[in-house]
Amino acid sequence: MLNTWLFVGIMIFVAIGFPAMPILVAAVIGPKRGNAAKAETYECGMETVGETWVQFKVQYYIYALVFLIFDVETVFLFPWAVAYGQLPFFAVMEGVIFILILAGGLVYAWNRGILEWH
Amino acid sequence: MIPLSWYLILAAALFSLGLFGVLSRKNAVAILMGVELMLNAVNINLVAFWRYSAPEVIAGQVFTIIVFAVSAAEVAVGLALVISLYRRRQTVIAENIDLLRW
Amino acid sequence: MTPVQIIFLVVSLMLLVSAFMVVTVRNLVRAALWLISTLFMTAVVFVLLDAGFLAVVQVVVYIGAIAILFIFAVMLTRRVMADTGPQTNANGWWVGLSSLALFAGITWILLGWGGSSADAPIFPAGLDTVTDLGMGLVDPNGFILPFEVASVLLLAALIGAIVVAWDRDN
Amino acid sequence: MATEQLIWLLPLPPLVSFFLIVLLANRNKALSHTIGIGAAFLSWLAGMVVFFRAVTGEHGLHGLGEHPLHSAMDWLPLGDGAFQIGVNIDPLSALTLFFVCWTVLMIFIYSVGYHNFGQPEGEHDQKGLPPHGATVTDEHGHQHTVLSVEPNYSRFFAFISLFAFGMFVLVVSDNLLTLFVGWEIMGLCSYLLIGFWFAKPSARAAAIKAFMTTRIGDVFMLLGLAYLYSAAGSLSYSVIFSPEVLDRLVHDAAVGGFLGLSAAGLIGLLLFIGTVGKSAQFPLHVWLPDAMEGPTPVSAMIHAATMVSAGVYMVIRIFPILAAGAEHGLTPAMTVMAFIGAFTALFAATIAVAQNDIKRVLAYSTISQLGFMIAALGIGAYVAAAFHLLTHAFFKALLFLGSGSVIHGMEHGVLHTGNHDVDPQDMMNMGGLRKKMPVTFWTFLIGGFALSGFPFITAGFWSKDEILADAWAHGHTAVFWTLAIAALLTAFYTMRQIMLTFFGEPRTKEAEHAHETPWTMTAPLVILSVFAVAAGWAGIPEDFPILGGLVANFIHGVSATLPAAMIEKAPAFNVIPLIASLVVALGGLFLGWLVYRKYKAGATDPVKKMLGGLHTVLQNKYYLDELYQATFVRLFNWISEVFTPAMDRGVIDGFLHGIARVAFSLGGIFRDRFETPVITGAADLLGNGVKGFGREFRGIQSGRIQQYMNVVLVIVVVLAVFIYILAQV
Amino acid sequence: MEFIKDPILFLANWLTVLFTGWDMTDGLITVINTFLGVFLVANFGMLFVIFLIWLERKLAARMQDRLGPNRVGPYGLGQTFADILKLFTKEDTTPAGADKAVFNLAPIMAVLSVLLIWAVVPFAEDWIGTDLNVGVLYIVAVGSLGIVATLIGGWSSNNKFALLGAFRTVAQLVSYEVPMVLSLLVPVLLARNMGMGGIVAEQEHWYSIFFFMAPIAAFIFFVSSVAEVGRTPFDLLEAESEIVAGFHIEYSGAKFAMIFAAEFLHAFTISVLTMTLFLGGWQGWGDQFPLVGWAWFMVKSLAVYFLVVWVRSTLPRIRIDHMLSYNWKFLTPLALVVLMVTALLDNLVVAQGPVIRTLAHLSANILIGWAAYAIMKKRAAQRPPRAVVGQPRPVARPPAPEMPAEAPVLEAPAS
Repeated sequence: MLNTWLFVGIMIFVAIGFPAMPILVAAVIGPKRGNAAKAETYECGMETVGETWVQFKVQYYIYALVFLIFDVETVFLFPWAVAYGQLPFFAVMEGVIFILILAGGLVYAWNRGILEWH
Repeated sequence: MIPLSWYLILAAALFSLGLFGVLSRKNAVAILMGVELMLNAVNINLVAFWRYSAPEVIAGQVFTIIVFAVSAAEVAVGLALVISLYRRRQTVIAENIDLLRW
Repeated sequence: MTPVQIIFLVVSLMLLVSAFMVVTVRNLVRAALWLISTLFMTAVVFVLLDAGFLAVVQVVVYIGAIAILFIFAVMLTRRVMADTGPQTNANGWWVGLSSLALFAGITWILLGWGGSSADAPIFPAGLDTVTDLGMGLVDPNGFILPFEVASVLLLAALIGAIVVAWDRDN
Repeated sequence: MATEQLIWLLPLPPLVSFFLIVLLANRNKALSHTIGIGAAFLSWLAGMVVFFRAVTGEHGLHGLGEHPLHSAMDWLPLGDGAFQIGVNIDPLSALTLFFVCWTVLMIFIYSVGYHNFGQPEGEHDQKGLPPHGATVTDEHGHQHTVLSVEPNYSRFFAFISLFAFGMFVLVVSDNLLTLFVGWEIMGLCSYLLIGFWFAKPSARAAAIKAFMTTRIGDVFMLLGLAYLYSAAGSLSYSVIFSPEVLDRLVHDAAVGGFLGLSAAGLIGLLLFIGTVGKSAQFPLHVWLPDAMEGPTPVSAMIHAATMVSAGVYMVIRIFPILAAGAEHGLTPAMTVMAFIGAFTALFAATIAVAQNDIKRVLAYSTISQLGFMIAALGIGAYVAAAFHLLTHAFFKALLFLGSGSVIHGMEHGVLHTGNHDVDPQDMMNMGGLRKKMPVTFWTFLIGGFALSGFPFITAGFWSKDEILADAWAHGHTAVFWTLAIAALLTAFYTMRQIMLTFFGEPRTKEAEHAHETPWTMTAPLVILSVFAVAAGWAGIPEDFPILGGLVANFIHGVSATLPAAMIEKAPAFNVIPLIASLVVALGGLFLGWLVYRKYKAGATDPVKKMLGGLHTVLQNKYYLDELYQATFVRLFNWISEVFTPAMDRGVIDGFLHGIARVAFSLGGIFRDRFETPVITGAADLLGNGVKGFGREFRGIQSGRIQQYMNVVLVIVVVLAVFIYILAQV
Repeated sequence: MEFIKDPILFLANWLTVLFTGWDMTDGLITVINTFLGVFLVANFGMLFVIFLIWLERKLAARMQDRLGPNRVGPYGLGQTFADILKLFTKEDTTPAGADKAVFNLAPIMAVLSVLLIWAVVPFAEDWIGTDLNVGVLYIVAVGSLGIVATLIGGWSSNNKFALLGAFRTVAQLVSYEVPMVLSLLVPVLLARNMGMGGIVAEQEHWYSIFFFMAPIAAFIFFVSSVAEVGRTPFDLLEAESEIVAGFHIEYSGAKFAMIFAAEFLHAFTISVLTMTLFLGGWQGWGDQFPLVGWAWFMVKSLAVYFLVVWVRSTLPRIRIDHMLSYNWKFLTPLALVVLMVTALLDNLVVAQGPVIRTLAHLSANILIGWAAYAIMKKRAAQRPPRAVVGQPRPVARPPAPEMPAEAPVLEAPAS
């Protein structure tokens, strides 16, 4: 069991090392002639106005919310799909009912006009 | 191999940390983060007991998945509450949210 | 000290450190990032417990969705770059003490409990937990009720959260 | 599909439609009633299939008793085994299912017309008030005021869908707990629907009154359920009605030897109190007349056909417990029931005589008819009670819908004349509607005759006759005569109502301009009137002269529901009760006709002339509401006004400040006694300490969640340590 | 010959023998072999990107009737190397007020999230990093790390455009993750298996290839993956015209190179995934030894990749509201329907033998697709035509009809 994950474990380190190495190398060999103007945040050459905090629409949160709910529900569905072979028809129906309830949320959000971009 | 107690102690520590966060943080969002930590501690316990008592009985994993669902629901609604609170009363500091005072 | 034990110790150390940062760090976005690290470490712990599916689900649900939601909420509710000042309320100290006491108490009891030194049974060969999970979830004598209730719960959460967070004016 | 699965699915469509309407369709009127009626139709279909499969099953109806259609599944896993819920169709529930399905479907359809679907929106209609009517301009440019559509149309269908769900759950459930669940769902819906026009203060008050009054009953019922569960270890019919359990219940005494009752007796009484609340028996009947504040379909559905019937259904259902150990005479519980039932029957009938509001008359007649059923059960006439439950559901639903149709027609007249202080519900304002609203008239006539038990044709006659026959046969003479008189009065006030409403000349302009209601309202009337006649034929006693056995007696099969030991065959035919019921029915009707045949507008009500002062007493319902108002309500108000503040200020604060004051005075005394700064300081310290304690004590409730959680944490830790120590020693 | 057929296995065995000769413990040997495997896979990914960048630029250029890079080396093959050299030797600046640690973390996480996917990609028969039994879900999980990378990258660089870009990105990514995951359920359901190896093995015959059984799911997966990568037409995240360059506006030098590489590798990765899940993976004609399988793998994935590039270089960028409603109101419901239909249908037809099964699924999919098309057409017909905002103004004003003779020549009419 663990051996199957060993690869992933090592992969994580390697996959961190791969990008990290060139970044370090670049940091070493790259020129360092920083000045205040360079450190300015880039806004098409204009002076930075105001602070970074931009007005953040609730809409983003709502999308993430719907996504979260769907994500969790699909997590329930994956085992169901894997075990599909051994399932009798009514068990399949249960899964479908599950999906239908899941769809109900989408319909509701649609009705409330959540899905339109404001 | 690893004795069960290691996992349980790990979970206990995580739980205590989460509890500390819940009780001591000012920001409501941070409080919810603490709650997440506590739920994770619970999950670790569940899975550990599943693994150490009877791996062929699936109940432990089912419990864990239900905990996932519950915590997802909790976060969704909790954060929504925090957000609407912020828009109505311009605060997310738990101590200022005391409408139900005597 | 078998390698597995070493791995476990390292992982749990990182887990606890990240958790500690979550509850103490001032900048909330950073706290959320530490939370992500905590959750990831928890996933690794699941792997160590031969619960690969749960580990993956942990990453999908917690890191993929919940953490994102947290970061969004933080950005919605405060000016992220400008959150300084103490983040803990008045009774932070003795709360810390009491939760420390709680931890100590639990640990003490655990060490006292005989079963805690139990060793894991050999993981049954050819045991496919995912399939069993799938079958158990829709088994009428099994967990069909939690299965369907979960979907209703999530539906309720979705609707509730939308109703709470969404008002017409935007 | 297997019948059992069908039974499981039967209640679901209304629930689904409730959620659909509330969540998705609540802005679209047509969609709402399509969903609602569609769901009701599905349930009706399922109900009919179940019913016919049940009665034509391989065991037939009589066999259905021993072999009910039953399936159960584990619900709550308990320590040992699990609490089972399930569905169960035996003759009784099959019968109930039959009329519930029909009435519910009819009322759903009726509501479409009643709430003026298709009419324009009223200009100043607002949600929570009955529609005031809309002004339209016809092609000639004339302004007309027409009925306007109900503003909360969708909400209404959502609510009655939920209600229907509750009723179906109650009927098909195989144990008392799920029955109670359905019961409470209906209680909620009753509250919501009586207060449907929540902007009317009277409706609000009525809703609260209904809810509270039925609560009283429900609390006792819950107690009864708990006791029954603890005594029998289950709530499934199959278990609690099994002979050995009943035997046990009979033979061990009630807790604390309460009134020397047996356990069965006490349980029976407690459950019966639930029925007293639900189906409005004396003294908890007060809510039902006020419930007429709701829309008429609600009155018809909840307060005539289904919900109040549910009370009777429940008490019929638990009859084995009530009758357990009745070998020697009646059990105490049954005696109580016989008394209350008979009394209510007569009492409500007398009140009904003096009412002028068309719906209130029907409300009181409902109470009185329910009294008939309770009384019938009280004297052990199980079948007769069930029979009357069936017939009454049909003709009372018919009557209510008819009255609704009449009111609707009158409202039309009111809108036409524009004179809004004419009460469209007052029978004194009606008259001569016979020609205006023919369909309503004929159906109402049938319903009225059924109610008053017009011989040989109508359903009411057969069921009432059976009750009287049983009463006579078992020699409960008092009950017999009481019910007979009640029946007489019933016939009288029914005829009075019909005469006042439909005969004679229109007594107001409004009555002249009343006219027939749309087909969505009249069609249900017609269908129901068929049942109001035909339902009776199912229960003609076999040994009845000539008519007996023409139609197979279906009703007696219901007795098969009972445990075999309790089944007793229908009493032999006896001529006296027959004559009695003939006399009371015809006599009452004749009297009514005689008195009201030439009643003119403005003339005082003949009944008033006859009864004089008594009439006012009756019209004010024996001043019972005033009595309750003066006693209970005042009492509780007084308690809440006097005690609670006293509790707060007097006791708690007084305690703290008192201590403070004592401390102060002590300090003062000391200071006076010996001028020593030490003592003074001590006293002040003490005083301030106590005052501070008071402040802190009050400050505990800070509304800060984290503080509360702190407290919880501390308590948990302390308890844990405590328990741990206990475990050690 | 053995070597030619399966060099990997050959080398692995040889190494094992060698190490045992140096009497190492088995565990250590496993670790070393695994490490080498990881190194191989990672290198394949990272180095292949260099070729991909060149390929994409060439293809895009050809499609847009340009030449593309052709100076450095033959066919401009060296162009990418030159770019890399340039990027690495550039100074990388960190904006003032940035959260430095997080700022550096973001590109690393970006690469990490893409590279980790390759751990479960089956290159050929038993050429697979590790055949996790939760492979598909693993891919989803790892992909979600990329979202976090984007978010923290945008946040940490203390730049409002970056933050805005990050929000948009995440909104798009999370939105399109829903239909993607739902469509992933279909092959899992058909294969009754979540492991990538298992899913490929299930599609051994031409008629059991999932593309024939679930074309719609394949389509949904492809589209939503393209959106996940955030390339045209879904590249609102770096809509230069609106938010300067998206979340990585502040990145320069090597870090930018890493983000860039991650994007390109991701683009290839999704074509590999589409190919593996729906087009039968490494399976193909010819006798099956891993090298042939690998060849098939490359051919098929490059074909899909060509499609990706094609889409990118032809379609315009869509508006954000279109992007969202296309996802929520078209892809997601469609995915739900397809999932339900497949679930119900397969249980009925699986007993009828593979060909019937495929046909049944195919026809069902065609039916659904047709229905969806009809509905969309109806909705489009209902939508009112968009109001014309303003008349297009000619840049050059036509000469005035008659010009006064004494008008000074130099004074042109002020335009």
